[in-house]
Amino acid sequence: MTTSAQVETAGRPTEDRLDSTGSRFTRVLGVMVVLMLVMQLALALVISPPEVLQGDAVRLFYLHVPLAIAGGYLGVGLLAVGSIGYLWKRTIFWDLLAASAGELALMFTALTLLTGSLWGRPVWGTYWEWDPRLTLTAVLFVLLIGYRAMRTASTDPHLRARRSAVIGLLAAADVPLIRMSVDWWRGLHQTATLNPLNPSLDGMMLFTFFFSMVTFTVLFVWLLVHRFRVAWLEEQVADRALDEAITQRRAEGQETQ
Amino acid sequence: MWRDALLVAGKDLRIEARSKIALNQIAPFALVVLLLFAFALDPDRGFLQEATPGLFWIAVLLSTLLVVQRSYAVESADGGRDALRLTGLDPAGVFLGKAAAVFVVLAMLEVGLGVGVRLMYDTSLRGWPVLLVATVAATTGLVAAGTMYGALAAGLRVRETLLPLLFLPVVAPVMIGGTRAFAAALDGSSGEAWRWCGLLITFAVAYVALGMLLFEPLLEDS
Amino acid sequence: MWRDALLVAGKDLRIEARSKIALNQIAPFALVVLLLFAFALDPDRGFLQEATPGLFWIAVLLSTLLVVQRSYAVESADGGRDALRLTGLDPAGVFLGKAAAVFVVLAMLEVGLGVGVRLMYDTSLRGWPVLLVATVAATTGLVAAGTMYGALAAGLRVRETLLPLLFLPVVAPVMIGGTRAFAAALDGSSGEAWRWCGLLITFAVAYVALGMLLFEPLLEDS
Amino acid sequence: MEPVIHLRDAVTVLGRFPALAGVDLDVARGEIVLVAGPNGAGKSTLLRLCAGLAPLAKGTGQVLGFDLARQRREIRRRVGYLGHANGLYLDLSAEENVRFWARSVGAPPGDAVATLDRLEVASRWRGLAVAHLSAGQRRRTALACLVVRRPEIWFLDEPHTGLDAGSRDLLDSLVREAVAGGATALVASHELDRSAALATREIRIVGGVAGGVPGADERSDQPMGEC
Amino acid sequence: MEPVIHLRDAVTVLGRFPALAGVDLDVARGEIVLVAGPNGAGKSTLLRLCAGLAPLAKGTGQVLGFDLARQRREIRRRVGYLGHANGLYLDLSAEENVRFWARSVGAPPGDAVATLDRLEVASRWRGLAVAHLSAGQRRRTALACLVVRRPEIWFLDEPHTGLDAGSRDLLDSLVREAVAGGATALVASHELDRSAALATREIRIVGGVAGGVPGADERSDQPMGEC
Ligand code: HEM
Ligand SMILES: Nc1ncnc2c1ncn2[C@@H]1O[C@H](COP(=O)(O)OP(=O)(O)OP(=O)(O)O)[C@@H](O)[C@H]1O
Ligand SMILES: Nc1ncnc2c1ncn2[C@@H]1O[C@H](COP(=O)(O)OP(=O)(O)OP(=O)(O)O)[C@@H](O)[C@H]1O
Ligand SMILES: [Mg+2]
Ligand SMILES: [Mg+2]
Repeated sequence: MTTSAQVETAGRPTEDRLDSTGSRFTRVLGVMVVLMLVMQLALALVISPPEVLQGDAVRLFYLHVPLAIAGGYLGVGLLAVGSIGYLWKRTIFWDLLAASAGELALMFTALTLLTGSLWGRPVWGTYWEWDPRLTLTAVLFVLLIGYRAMRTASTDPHLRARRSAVIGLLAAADVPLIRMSVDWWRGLHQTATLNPLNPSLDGMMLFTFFFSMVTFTVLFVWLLVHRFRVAWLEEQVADRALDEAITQRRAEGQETQ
Repeated sequence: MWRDALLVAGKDLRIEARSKIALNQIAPFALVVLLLFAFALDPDRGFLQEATPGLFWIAVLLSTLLVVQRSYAVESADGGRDALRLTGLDPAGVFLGKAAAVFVVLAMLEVGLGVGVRLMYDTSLRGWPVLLVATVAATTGLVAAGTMYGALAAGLRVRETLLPLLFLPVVAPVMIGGTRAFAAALDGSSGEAWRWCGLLITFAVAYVALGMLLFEPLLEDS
Repeated sequence: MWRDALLVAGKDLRIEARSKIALNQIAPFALVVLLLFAFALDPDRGFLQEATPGLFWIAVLLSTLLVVQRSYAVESADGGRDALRLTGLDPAGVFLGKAAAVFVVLAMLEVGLGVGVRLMYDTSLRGWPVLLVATVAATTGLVAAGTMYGALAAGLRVRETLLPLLFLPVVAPVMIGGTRAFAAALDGSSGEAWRWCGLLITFAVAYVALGMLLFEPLLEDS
Repeated sequence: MEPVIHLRDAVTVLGRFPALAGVDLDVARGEIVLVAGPNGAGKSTLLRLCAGLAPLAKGTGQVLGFDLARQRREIRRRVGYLGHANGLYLDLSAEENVRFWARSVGAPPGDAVATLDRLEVASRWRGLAVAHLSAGQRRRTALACLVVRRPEIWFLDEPHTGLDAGSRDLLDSLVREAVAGGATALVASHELDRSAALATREIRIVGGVAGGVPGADERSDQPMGEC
Repeated sequence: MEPVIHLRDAVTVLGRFPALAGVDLDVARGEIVLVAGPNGAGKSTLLRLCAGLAPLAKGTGQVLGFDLARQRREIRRRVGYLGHANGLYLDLSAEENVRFWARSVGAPPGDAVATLDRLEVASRWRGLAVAHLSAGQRRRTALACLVVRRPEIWFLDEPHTGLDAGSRDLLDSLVREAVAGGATALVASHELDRSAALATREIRIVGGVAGGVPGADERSDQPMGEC
């Protein structure tokens, strides 16, 4: 295994520094994320009032919904964008974007399921219900697992990129279904509350909610940038390892002659 | 494209006619699934009748999996999995051809299964036009999705296990749609049944289109 | 015999550790099956809770099928399906070894699945000792039967489709026994549960014995 | 005249391994090129690259004037490739396999039968499922599938494998005929004496790069050197 | 001395076809027998029969003193067979494959490494999954799996297939060594010149029956005849 330090001394100039996945921008972003998370927790757990019907259980709202939206829309959306980009341009950049987004989407979806279940216990009296939105979210979770399974199924980067792009694209089709499911099937799950004109949300709650949304979006972006850069650097290391390997491979011939 | 599709479909059906896998093995398998699940899910007839559409579609789904698996197994049985790529046939044609062959096999299977269900669970076939439309649409969707995911898994050493994993969640909507459409039709509420048919047709059209578009990169790769 | 069994089991587990099929593909597949059935069988909770044991065992059953398929696919992946015969290992040992490897994989899977069921269907785990015994016995039976039928189907070009057909009917008793034992245990009637365990244990012992006896002619044939 | 195969610094990566590490190659129409080299040198990969089956990771390449990176389907439909594996449909008979390939290029139906006759596919096993054929019979069937397409370039990867003496001679004459008719052939082989007699030029692949003619050291290992 | 292989009127039926139609054969310890004959003659079937892999439908046969009809397992554990297919575990590395075969006969662990060294399995691909190896590298691995078992009879079905010049020589010397150490070998091959140099005796199979030495007509087809 070539470490990043060795690669750097190998002396090929690039604009990327190889000793960290951060940059000024991401560090600032990181500090921001931490601060925002602290504030968000304060807002969600302490400052905002309990709800009339749900009591303190409503506090999961500020966790659950942003997670669902960041994972489902942002994550899967970028997965779809990356997949289309790859199929169109055939460059590794898009593949890595899709891969990073897919991985984070998997994580966020898992957390959505978890927070949703935890919320469901006090509110619906059950952890799980075969409600369309819940089920389709579980399906999305499995689709994302399938996406990852494909990524581990082959070591050939091109084959993997092509096939997982197709899978990513097809998996993304589940998200509109999740969105529409509450309207089409009328299960247990809330229909859209994200209506600015909705008067049922009191001012502090509304603010907390929007703040949570922003926080989790920024968190997602921050994680994505890092995940992507890790993948990108891995790719570059592999690229340099390839140059190295080509040299070695050529030397194979010299030895035998 | 149509010529290529015909060629591929003809080849696949000929192989099927030779080996008679669908008849001798997959059809009995589907029946076994019906029976077995009836066992597992409480042998209480009253409930079973309600669950009949679900069981029918589960049996069809698992059979589709086997038919698709077989359809790609014949491509790489002799070690080389390059044949279809080497022929230089039109990818959309290859997709349509393979899907058509799978469809034919599956349609025959469904007829047999339908008769089986009819006899075993004593279901009446009210509202058959909507049943027919729902069946054709759902089958088309299953077949198109199956053919695509079959190609996605083909050639990987892990294909036997990867295919079900990829395929089953994707066709969940077909399962729901098919089950609900059947249930509604058998209940006599054909209006609702037609609405579910709409979903099934949308799915089928979407997947056929996607397949024709996306099959190229799948055949392309090495 | 034991040495041979160890050798074969070690080899199979090493291949599994290399390819991580069970973890990456079969486990998610089992989850998908759970989800899918929940769809197909009407999302009515009252019934689902009753059907939980059945669903658990159906998922285990289908996973067993995949694990067994995979276990024999690795034997003939490289064209030759003679390796195990050529080694001259003791057939009973080969049987035990392959079965042990499948058992290990399946046991891990069941733990995962059990947790999944526990969460998804909100089942409480009353009477866990009998549950544990029933699970081990049923799994042993499934694995022993699967390993035998896998060998029967192995090497035939039609194995993907033949195996399910042969295997599913044979393990119907395990399905019933497992389901009933679970249902009884969860209902709190552990007396009945133990009686079903008896059936499962009988089946397991019978199939392990049969496997050790009959594996010789299975390996033998050309 | 423009070369039918033109590679510059072509790299093919399998997994993460550069099976081809920068190959330069020009082949003119009508040549029969023997590709020699030790095991694992990259001969098969080179043939697969040129046939549009393996990806081009770096460098440039044209085959029959088509770009190897972007127009692989155009290339594939014009070339024939016989690999280590035969890639036949085991449930179909030899004849049906050949018919399928014939129809894939729109060849007239008579061609299939003519090719089978030419390759001396005996009527006893012409209709037998390929699964039941012997190694050499399969190889001959695979060869017939290639011949019936009348490809412009023949990529033959150890084509003599499994063939008996008569079929080997037949294969050589088939290649010579095709080349006389305007085709080109690349033959990877370890049976250097037989292949050298067939080839008009030899290249040697070692460590994923193309060298010149094979060194004398390898030839002397052959029984021919001793006779 | 009792022959290690003794067949009388042996018939093997594959499907409904008598691939061997009454073979008489005696092989003494220490012989290297070349089995020649055209494609589909029954060479592979003969080797599989003697290795205890194909069934004996009629006639009688003993191998190493064990009956071919009833004691096939005893035979199998004492012989080595290299077929057209390699039968390796694709997910395991070359080294792990060899270790598995070594342990199957209870050979000491050091043997596996020694054999790999002997077969010049380079360390680059020794630990690589067999799925990623080239045709010749796989063949060498399969050969190592055979060698490590120290079988009493070596059944080699076209063993030179895919091997490069160096490995071919290595294979020949391995066979000679083994035979010097008390083993026996049956080699089916179409590379008559190379194999004839190795063999101490030749038999010819045509149409499922064993004839005498090969006719001169076939040999003259080889380039060697021309030199
Ligand atoms: C395991 C259980 C749950 C899952 C898988 C789940 C899933 C989701 C998903 C995917 C979304 C985003 C969909 C979208 O906005 O289009 C969402 C939003 C939401 N969820 Fe849940 N949820 C679960 C439980 C709950 C519970 C128990 C509640 C409260 C009673 C709840 C309330 C909400 C609300 C209010 C939204 C925002 C709706 C909107 O603005 O569109 N969820 N959930
Ligand atoms: N995924 C991979 N990882 C590492 N190395 C690989 C991978 N795939 C292929 N290789 C290597 O690439 C080379 C492929 O060579 P190729 O099959 O072209 O050889 P060849 O010249 O045809 O050899 P042979 O004469 O044995 O057929 C081999 O050395 C093989 O070990
Ligand atoms: N099921 C079957 N039905 C009819 N014929 C069969 C069947 N199985 C095998 N055969 C025939 O039996 C013969 C098997 O021969 P075998 O494989 O031993 O040939 P071989 O001498 O090794 O040939 P090669 O040199 O091509 O490897 C072939 O002619 C084949 O066509
Ligand atoms: Mg090669
Ligand atoms: Mg043979």
